[in-house]
Amino acid sequence: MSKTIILGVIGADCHAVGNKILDRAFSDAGFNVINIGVMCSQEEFINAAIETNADAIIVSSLYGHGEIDCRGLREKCEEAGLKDILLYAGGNLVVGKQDWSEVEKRFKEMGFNRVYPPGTSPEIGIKDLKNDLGL
Amino acid sequence: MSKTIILGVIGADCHAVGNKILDRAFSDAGFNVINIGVMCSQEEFINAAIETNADAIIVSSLYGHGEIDCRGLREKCEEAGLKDILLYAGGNLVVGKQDWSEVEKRFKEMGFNRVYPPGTSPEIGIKDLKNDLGL
Amino acid sequence: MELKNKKWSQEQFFKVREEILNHWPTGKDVNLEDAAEYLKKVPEHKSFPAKLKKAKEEGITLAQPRAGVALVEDHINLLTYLQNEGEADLLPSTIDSYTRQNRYNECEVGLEESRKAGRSMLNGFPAVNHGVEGCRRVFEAVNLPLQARHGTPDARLLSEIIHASGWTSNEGGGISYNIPYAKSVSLEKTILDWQYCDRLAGLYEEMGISLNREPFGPLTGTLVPPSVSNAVAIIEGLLAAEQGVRNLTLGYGQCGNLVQDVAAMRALEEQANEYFKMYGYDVYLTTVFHQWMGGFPQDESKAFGVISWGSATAALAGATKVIVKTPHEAVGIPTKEANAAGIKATKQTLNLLRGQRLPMSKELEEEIKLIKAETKCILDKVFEVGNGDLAVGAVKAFELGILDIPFAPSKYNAGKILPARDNNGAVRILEFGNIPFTKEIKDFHRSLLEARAKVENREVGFQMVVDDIYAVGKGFLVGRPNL
Amino acid sequence: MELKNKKWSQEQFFKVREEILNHWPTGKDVNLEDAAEYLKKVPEHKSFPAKLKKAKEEGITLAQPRAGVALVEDHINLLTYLQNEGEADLLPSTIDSYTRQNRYNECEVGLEESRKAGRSMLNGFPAVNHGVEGCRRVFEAVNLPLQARHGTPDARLLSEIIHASGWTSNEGGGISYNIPYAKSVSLEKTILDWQYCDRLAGLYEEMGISLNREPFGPLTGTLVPPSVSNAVAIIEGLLAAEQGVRNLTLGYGQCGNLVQDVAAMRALEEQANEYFKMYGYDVYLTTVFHQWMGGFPQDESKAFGVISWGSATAALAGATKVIVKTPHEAVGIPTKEANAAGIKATKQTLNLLRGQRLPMSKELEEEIKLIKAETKCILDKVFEVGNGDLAVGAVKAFELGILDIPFAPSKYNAGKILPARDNNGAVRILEFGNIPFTKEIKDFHRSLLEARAKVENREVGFQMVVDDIYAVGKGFLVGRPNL
Repeated sequence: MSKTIILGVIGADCHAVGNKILDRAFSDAGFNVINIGVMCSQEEFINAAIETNADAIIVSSLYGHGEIDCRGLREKCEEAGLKDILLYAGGNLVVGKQDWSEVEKRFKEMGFNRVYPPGTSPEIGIKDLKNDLGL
Repeated sequence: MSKTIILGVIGADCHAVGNKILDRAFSDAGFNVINIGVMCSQEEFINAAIETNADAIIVSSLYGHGEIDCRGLREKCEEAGLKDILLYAGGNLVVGKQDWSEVEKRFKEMGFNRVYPPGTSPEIGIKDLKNDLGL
Repeated sequence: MELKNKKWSQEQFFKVREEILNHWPTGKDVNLEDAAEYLKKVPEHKSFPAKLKKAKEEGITLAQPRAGVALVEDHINLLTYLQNEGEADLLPSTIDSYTRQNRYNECEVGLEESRKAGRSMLNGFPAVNHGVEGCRRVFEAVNLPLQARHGTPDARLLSEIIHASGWTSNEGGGISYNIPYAKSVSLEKTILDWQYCDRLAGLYEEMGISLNREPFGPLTGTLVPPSVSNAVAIIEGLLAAEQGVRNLTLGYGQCGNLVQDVAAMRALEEQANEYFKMYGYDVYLTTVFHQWMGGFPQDESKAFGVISWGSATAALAGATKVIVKTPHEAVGIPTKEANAAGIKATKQTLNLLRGQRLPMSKELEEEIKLIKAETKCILDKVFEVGNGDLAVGAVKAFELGILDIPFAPSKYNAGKILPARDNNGAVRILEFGNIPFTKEIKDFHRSLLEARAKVENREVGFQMVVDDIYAVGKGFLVGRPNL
Repeated sequence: MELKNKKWSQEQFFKVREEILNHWPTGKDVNLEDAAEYLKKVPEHKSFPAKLKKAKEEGITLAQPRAGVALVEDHINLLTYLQNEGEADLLPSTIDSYTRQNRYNECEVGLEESRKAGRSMLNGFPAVNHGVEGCRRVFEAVNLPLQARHGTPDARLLSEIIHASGWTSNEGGGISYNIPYAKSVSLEKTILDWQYCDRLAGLYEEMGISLNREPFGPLTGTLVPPSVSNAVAIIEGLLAAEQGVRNLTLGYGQCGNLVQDVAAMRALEEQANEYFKMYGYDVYLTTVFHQWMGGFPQDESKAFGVISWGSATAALAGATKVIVKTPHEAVGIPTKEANAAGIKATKQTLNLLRGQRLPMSKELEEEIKLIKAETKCILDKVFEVGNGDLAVGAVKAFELGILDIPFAPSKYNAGKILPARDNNGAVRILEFGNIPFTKEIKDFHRSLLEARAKVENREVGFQMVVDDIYAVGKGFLVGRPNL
């Protein structure tokens, strides 16, 4: 059975190009992609995940506000009953050029399972997701 | 009375453009320029200085071997009786990008009165020379 | 209010204005008379229109960075650094993304967090929250003309505040700051809201104060065919002119093929002037060229290559100014040093090329002709569906896919056209959706893409598009299958 | 031996060779048969002629750095770094200045001091001192074609050693490695000595081994008018071909005006091929474009701008390869990181421009015509004063100032011509000395310089030349009086 993922760009971020590419790449890899598009609130991610009984939420953030926008997402997922859902984040997550291991650490502490630096090819996320879902 | 300077490019260095520019600039500034051209040995500088009773020797080195080429010039000047002659050096004096203050220090220890980094405008050398010669 | 391409009456404008100035507490400090007096004292070297005019007359290209951080003091430090160390010719204030969504409360949070964290937690300068007082502090601290650069669908309060603060240029437009920047804001609304911003600039113009307006040329910045962005630029220019704007900068984002890029810039300037003349507007037109807006290589040396090539194209195209990228582009918002480095590489290239232009050739002439013909196809249809009203026509044209911007997030965009590069790297169209090109033009695009497909030994298709998007990150313009 | 443009007999060659191999102890390890066997095993991806041919056929431009340090291990580290991190397409070994003067004893001192100091005290790789053994170690450690780049008036022993070590290209020529590199070495001698180097390459060619030879195009690299360097390149190409060289790369150093630079490259390739055909030589010709050889800005970001613009010009000119500068250019010999950075910026620009060429225009066509006409004026006269013998003619032409290279250190150069830029930055001639141009051409140059002088509100004169030399260090191409 095909696994369902929620794909979207969080916050006030309107970068749509990568979103359209990820949509196609994950779809081609056999996932059932629910693409909620750009400028999504945490609630929109969570509602979409509940409605579709999703296996993972893949959050993009390209505009540097990712740290503020993603804070509390894991907690809200748990409150909403999405206990074991996989949370991935990727893009230009923070403002400015920062040490990547620091950024990764902060996002992992916020409850993200996987965190990706800028310019990561979709294939890497797909491989990780298949792995994490035991496919 | 016009002061005489010996101008030349030391060692196996054939960079002629700056030499021609310096010749013109120092001449225009009123100096009697004896330009011995490129690829000059220490002896050629010293012989020219003795012959013309010069007040200063201005050594260019653009090709990075300046440190080897200039070593011992002050001592040879003294042996030849050029006791108080001013020695200036400038150009790309060493191989590679090195801390300038270190380079300057090494050349001053070698007996050079003034040492100039790459890209120095001729006007600066002219001003210093006038100063050092009490003009 | 009914949308029409007609200059707002004073009554209309001031009625809306009253409401706008109450959107956030800083609005109450905006006073039109006081602002006009302040603007009249702006010296020539800090005026956008004056500096652009001088550059155009001398045939030189000015360099302008993007830059903005949360706090006033930090923002001043950043801008003065770019001015003094970076040798920028024009200064920006890039506005943060919350302000762009009018979420001023969230800006407050961002400001608070920035103070605590000791680094900017906002991706730009929240000009509305800082108000006239903060924005004037910035203006007074710098020695160059200052412009707001953002992506704000409803920039009415923002525009009031920045102009009242001596910022003599405002980027944006009802289409260009909606379709690429919003998901579900109606075009009627954003065109009306930008008529307000244009009318505001027009009002100052009537008071003898010249302000510059700059529609955002590159749109999504990703494989946008020149005729599509030129059509939008000309529409926004005409809409602004109707509201009394007299100083306009129209823009275009680098696609990467030299002949196409130069052709696009020349076509844009010539055709826009033709339309202004046709409709009786007296506009002083300058142009802006945006360095590569797509993916950047991670490696900084390679990024310098991309930046410099954009600068060279801007110079050869005779752009009045160029918007500069930085060697940190691939990793996010740059440090001030990286930003300055981008400007310096740009200025060096511009200076070396000063006075040089791409000479006219058969290829350039034909590309200009093609872009103009395509743009006219679109504009004719926009006027037609609007029954002669450009504002109404623009809204309908997006509904019908006559205007259609690739990769835009807005649900008001049809999203049916699909662009791809031809074998020389020029952007062509693979699927036309409802773009009203003639059959001859469509066949020409198709033949160019078929020629590429043949070289690459594959079919014309979506994978070409994906490959083209990833290509520059990998160092190439055309996404060949073997990269 | 009497100088003539005539293929050396085996007897002549081997007689001289015996002496040459005794110039320094490492000479005795050079064995022609052993070398031929070694060269026959060079794989295609490490062969200069093969890689250049592939690039030419695919229409791409290859990037080659300059690099050389004293010790073999350090040199290998440097080259492999430029290969792996810098993504170079072709590798050099820049030879140190003592070797260039055949002062091998001083190289020994430099080697000793380098070992002691832990850093290279030589400005290049002393290939003769390292001998075939050391040079082969370098060749075997890298994965790309390897070329000696130097500036050696008498490179006979050096050429023997590097070719015997698998290095499949050798830069230099009897004129281009004398006049800009020596003070008082006669042209008769250097042309004879380079006939030896060419004959050596020709001998290998006759044994079925293809070696590349590359006359040094930019000469003094400072305001050299294109027709002057093209004339020298064509003469050296013809001299090499006579000795049996079949694979030639002719070069040109960037002057900075796009149309002139592209015209110079096209004129060079077309005209050289015409002369090869006219004189019955079967030569596979490729071209090399040298990025800006004059003063560089100190600032590294600005240097990237200069580097990238050179790369763009190389691509638009369709050069087979480009010689790369580094962001450390203004301060001396670069670190390996800076060297790699220069290559990466170059490659990025080349890749973005892959396949793009400057389209033919009236301006380009006329510039090509002008350069060819000027070059023909010079070459006709060279043949004339040599009574049909090109080697004799070249020597006489320098004596008479028919060939005259600006800013050259050699006393065998007349040094009477004075170049300056026109208002578009193209290099023109201010004082012609004895360059045998027609009156029409001279008047044309003069009119262009007068046009610049008028813009700058000053007289045409030497100060323009000085200003032009300093200009790029200050960021500009044309040395305007107010910089």
